[in-house]
Amino acid sequence: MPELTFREALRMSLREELLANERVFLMGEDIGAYGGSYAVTKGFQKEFGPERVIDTPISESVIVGCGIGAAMGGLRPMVELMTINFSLLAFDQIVNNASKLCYMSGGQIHVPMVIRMASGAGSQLSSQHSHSLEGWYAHIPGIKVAVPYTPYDARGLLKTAFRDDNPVIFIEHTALYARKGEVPDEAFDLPFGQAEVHRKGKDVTLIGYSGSVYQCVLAAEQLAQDGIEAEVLNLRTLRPLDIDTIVASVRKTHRAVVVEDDWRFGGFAGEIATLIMEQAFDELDAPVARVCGADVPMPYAKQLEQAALPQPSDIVAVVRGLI
Amino acid sequence: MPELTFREALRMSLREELLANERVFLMGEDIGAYGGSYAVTKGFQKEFGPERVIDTPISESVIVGCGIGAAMGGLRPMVELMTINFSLLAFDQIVNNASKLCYMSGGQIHVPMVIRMASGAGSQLSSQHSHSLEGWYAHIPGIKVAVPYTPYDARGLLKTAFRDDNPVIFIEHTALYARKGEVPDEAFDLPFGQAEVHRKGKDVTLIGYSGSVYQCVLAAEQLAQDGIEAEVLNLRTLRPLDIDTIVASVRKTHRAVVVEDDWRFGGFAGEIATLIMEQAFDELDAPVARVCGADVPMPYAKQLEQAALPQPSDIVAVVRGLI
Amino acid sequence: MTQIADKPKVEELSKEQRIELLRQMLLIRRFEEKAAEMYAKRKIAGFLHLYTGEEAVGVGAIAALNDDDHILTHYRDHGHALARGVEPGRIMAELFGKATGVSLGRGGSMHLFDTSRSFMGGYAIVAGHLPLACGLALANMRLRNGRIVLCVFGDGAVNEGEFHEALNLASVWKLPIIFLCENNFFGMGTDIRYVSAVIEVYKRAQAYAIPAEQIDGMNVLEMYDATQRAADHLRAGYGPYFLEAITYRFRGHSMADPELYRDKGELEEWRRLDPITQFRSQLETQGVIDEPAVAQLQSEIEDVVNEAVRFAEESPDPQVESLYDHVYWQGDSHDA
Amino acid sequence: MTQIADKPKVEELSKEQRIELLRQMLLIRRFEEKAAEMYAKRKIAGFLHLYTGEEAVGVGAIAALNDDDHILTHYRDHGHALARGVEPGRIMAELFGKATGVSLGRGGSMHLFDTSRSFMGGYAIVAGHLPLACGLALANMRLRNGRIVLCVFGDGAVNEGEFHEALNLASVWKLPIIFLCENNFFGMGTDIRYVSAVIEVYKRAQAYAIPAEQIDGMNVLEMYDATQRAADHLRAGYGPYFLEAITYRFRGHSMADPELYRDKGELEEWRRLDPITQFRSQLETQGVIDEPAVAQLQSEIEDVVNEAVRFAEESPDPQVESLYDHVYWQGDSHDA
Ligand SMILES: Cc1ncc(C[n+]2csc(CCOP(=O)(O)OP(=O)(O)O)c2C)c(N)n1
Ligand SMILES: Cc1ncc(C[n+]2csc(CCOP(=O)(O)OP(=O)(O)O)c2C)c(N)n1
Ligand SMILES: [Mg+2]
Ligand SMILES: [Mg+2]
Repeated sequence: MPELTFREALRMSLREELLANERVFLMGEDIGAYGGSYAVTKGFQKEFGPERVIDTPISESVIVGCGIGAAMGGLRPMVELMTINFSLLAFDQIVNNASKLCYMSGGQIHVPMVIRMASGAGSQLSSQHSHSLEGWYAHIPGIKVAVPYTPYDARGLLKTAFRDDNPVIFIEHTALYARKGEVPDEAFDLPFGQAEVHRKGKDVTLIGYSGSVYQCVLAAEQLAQDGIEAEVLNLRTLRPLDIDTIVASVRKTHRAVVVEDDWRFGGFAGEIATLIMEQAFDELDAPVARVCGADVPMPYAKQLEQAALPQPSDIVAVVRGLI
Repeated sequence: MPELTFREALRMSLREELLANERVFLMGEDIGAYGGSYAVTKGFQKEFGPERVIDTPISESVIVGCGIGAAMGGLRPMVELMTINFSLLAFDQIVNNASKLCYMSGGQIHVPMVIRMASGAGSQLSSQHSHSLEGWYAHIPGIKVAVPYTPYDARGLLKTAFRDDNPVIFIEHTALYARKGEVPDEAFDLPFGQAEVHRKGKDVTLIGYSGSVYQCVLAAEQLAQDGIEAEVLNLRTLRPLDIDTIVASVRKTHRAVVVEDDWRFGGFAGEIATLIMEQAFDELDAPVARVCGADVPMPYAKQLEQAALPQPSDIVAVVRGLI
Repeated sequence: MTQIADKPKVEELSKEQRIELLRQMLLIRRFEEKAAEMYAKRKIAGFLHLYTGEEAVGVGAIAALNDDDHILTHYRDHGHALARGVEPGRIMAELFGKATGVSLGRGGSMHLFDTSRSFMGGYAIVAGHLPLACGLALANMRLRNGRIVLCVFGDGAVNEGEFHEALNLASVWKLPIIFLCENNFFGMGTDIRYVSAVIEVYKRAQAYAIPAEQIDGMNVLEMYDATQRAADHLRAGYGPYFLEAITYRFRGHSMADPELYRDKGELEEWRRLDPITQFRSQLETQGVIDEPAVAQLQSEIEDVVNEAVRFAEESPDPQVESLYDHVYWQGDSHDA
Repeated sequence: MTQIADKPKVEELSKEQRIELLRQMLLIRRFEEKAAEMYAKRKIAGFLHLYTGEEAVGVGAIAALNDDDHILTHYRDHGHALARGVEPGRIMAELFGKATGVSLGRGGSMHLFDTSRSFMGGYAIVAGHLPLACGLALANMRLRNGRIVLCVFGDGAVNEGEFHEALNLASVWKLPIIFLCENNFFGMGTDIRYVSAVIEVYKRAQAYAIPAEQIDGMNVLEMYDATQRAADHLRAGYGPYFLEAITYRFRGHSMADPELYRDKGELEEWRRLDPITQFRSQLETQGVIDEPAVAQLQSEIEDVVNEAVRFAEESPDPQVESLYDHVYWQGDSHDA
């Protein structure tokens, strides 16, 4: 299989959708002339024209609301919100309209749209530009949340997002765009709600999604050196969440660590830990542990930012504590 | 002690603050001429004048942002957002400015403000008007979240909120406004981060906050009839959270149920459950259980709405399952 | 209900067509009086916002549109739904929270939907539906289906950020939307003069280079005429149009409103301009209709409303088992 | 740095005062060239947005204010901070992420704060600081301290809902705020013509009944003059004032910008209008300053900038133990 970057994998799937379905269009800030702040849509406006790849004003709320309305009207919009930080300005549209229209209309209306946004910290963008809030989106009934880790995930999950007839929040961790991985040329869908066992192991289950899977992988490699075989799960979607794969792994390892970039207190890691307790309490040899971001606004200084983010060494230390 | 309603208790504390500190002012939609959508500020504009009790345009983002700026400038604003549903439109101001200014300015700026909002469902207001999202606010570093249950809580926690030099989200469950309870005339502060053991018991710990404490109390009464003594905890604040009181109770009862109106999946109940597991794993005879709102946009029809909300009978059934 | 065909110019409206406008206003008035009655009897719960006094705005505007033009409105939506021809029985059933309601009892008064009539819903977040109107209009443009969008909101919505974002986008992209502001001078209990920098709402459209007019919202024919003018502008591809309808609500903001904020005198002034009495006497003096004919109309409407209540009463409650239905889409995909 | 005293009318600016304006522009230019150099050397990370080409806007505007007037600006904030007199060393240290930075290394380039100089910060959410300006102005009004607020933002911020909400509120409450829009025709890579319904930004202020003017942002004296006019208007209690400064950024949006969206020709056109060369030659022809004096000024600035870098270099990193400091306020309460 050819090697592609996460970015290239996204581009491949987006191009296919634009080519295959004329009702698909892209809109967002700087996705056209500028090429996308993370260059995901670079060249698309030239190729597909300004009616298919639309630059918008800096108006997050109407960008998302307009996407919802366009979906109601028969199109299939892909809205890019640049980053999850700015999505807070469109939060009302996502929570009160996108997620509720199907239900409150008694099933008359549906909102087939994909909302892409870059997420995560690590490049010293300071507090207003370093959020990892996908857990908030996962909390909303009526929404689905995809959190790809590999380029393969990116390609497959994005295709599935375009097949879905509900609003899908599609999270792209900025640290992943340049990472490479094998991706088949031919199109394929990756089902939502199916986690990947990214690395097999028997001693402990490390649960990550999006960027945090990488921290799990690095930790697993360190642990392997002391003969501890960690199983690494890549969740792929948070809503729906594949709790079965998680529980199956925990039944085998009897220990679990959830790793998340987001603030620890009140974060999504708590949901995963609780579900494991609810469904596999008697299988647990130790409480499910969490390695999460520090409960602080993200600082700019490198040392502080790194200290605020979950590190492989933190995971290793926690695992040692469990075993 | 005199009996007051939750609403009267709030009014008493608000009046005291307006009288005691001329830097205190109230602003929000319809808090003046209209008297407040839940009549909490009724008559205040007449008494204190339109400069102290200010009617605002329907512009949630600037209402909160203006409050933040006023706090930066040396005043002590109390912003009323009418309901938590509309606070989503001010979400960016709360997340990106109110909670971060102290940190990102290196401790130069502080934001002493109180943001009051009605919360909760139960009166058939349908999906856009029935949120219980205090868990989201509790997730934000730099913010504090008060969730009074009794009129006594309302009076004391609101005073403390006005003593605090950080942004405080003050949650008022609409089902509580008319409920009565004993409240001392003289002013007093209720410390943040100290839960109340609302009812003593030894067999199971029922954990609630704001409106859900009432469901716990009703369940405890039913359980008492079969000789099950439930301890009921009233958290009073979610951030800071009094985990010590929770754990102390669980060490005694060895069983816990967290009750929350909000959607179950990814809700704050998961944080509480996880903290209990992390800090009292060996004390647990059963997994911590959750009784929460159904994962659906709130429907209008009475039967559906009631089915979507945690009921005392649900709590009772879950407790029976634990024992 | 008889739909007004091929939208003649206002001066060419036939006798029947003008009587139909009166009928719609009478129906809305009576339907809501009954709804208020049912609310008092606790048959209806939640919020109930009546359109009483503002009937001419929705009736005149919607009559000037084609049946497949999209309508989006706010929570004060009974009048717009009835004017668009949504079945009174299914609306009343929705207010009763019954399974037969237009939104299957999930939406209630604030969230009436009937997509079969291109009635795209009532929304309860002030100004939250304006962005949706942009999207629907964009879809109509791309699909070249000739449909336009009527987006109705109040004077209070004008100060929300989404109003600004939506009008700017609509103008830049020349989206076929009629922005119809129902200016009744109050947002809940707040007087527009205390919260709006420019109280002549239509002037705000200048900031977006959107043509705008102020109309007498108590005059159904003026509403019809202006809306037709706006619709022609849109259909010619010139982009959005802004209408400010001056009107007044005769009842409280919702059933809960103590109405401490406005004096009864002002209310009485406006009652003299009741859009129904005005239009009725106009038709009478023009000899289009007479006393008995009106009585006849009213008794027909009485039957329709009573039938609506009966239908609602006798309809089944939603099944609790259906709680999780429609959180996610269960139907077919609309692309392909 | 010598502060311009008691703000004379522009035509009465002394020789020294005019030279000071030139000095500030030269300092900003040189400081940022150095910052770009340090960014290339990875001494500075994150986003770095340079003000190069726009110096006259901030320098002219801020010189017309009193030292205790509040300033709020966007992430492109080095120029405003330097013009307000924030220490170059502590700014550079902030860019380096050092413990001695103005924001203790927590904010970085986009979040410079120096409350001791009423510099209330750089903000990175477009238009997110406009509501804060309303609050600061409200506080100043209530405390009757005579201070006004300068709120700086770009042309891209104009389409955000918060722009609308803030201008409406400021107008209704007559808040003493100068809204200064730095119109450089681009929001990142997006040309204002494609996203703004009305591209003469100052005209948008009409919708809020706020007096507004468009100024040549490449002319420091015009900026000074207009800002003084605006400040007088505010201090007289007439409420907010809106200034649109026409300017251009000579560099990319940030260091990461490939600049695919604008042609070099346009850029060259604007470079001819470089605010520094313009003002410098003006002062030279007026005989206010000559070649050697400028050289002298530049070498002094070179020293200041090098000293700033040295200070930043030699300053300690923030202690990791301090990670949780300042999440909540640790100082005294400001009421009582
Ligand atoms: C975003 C938001 N803020 C506040 C409210 C509460 N609210 C409901 S209706 C209303 C007044 C709206 O007034 P207007 O737009 O003039 O419509 P009218 O009721 O007069 O028809 C308010 C403040 C809301 N529903 N949504
Ligand atoms: C709410 C929000 N949306 C998007 C962005 C990303 N962004 C950063 S700067 C910028 C362009 C702003 O342009 P303008 O206001 O004209 O300021 P300029 O950079 O030209 O000085 C954008 C879109 C952001 N920071 N905040
Ligand atoms: Mg109104
Ligand atoms: Mg710009």
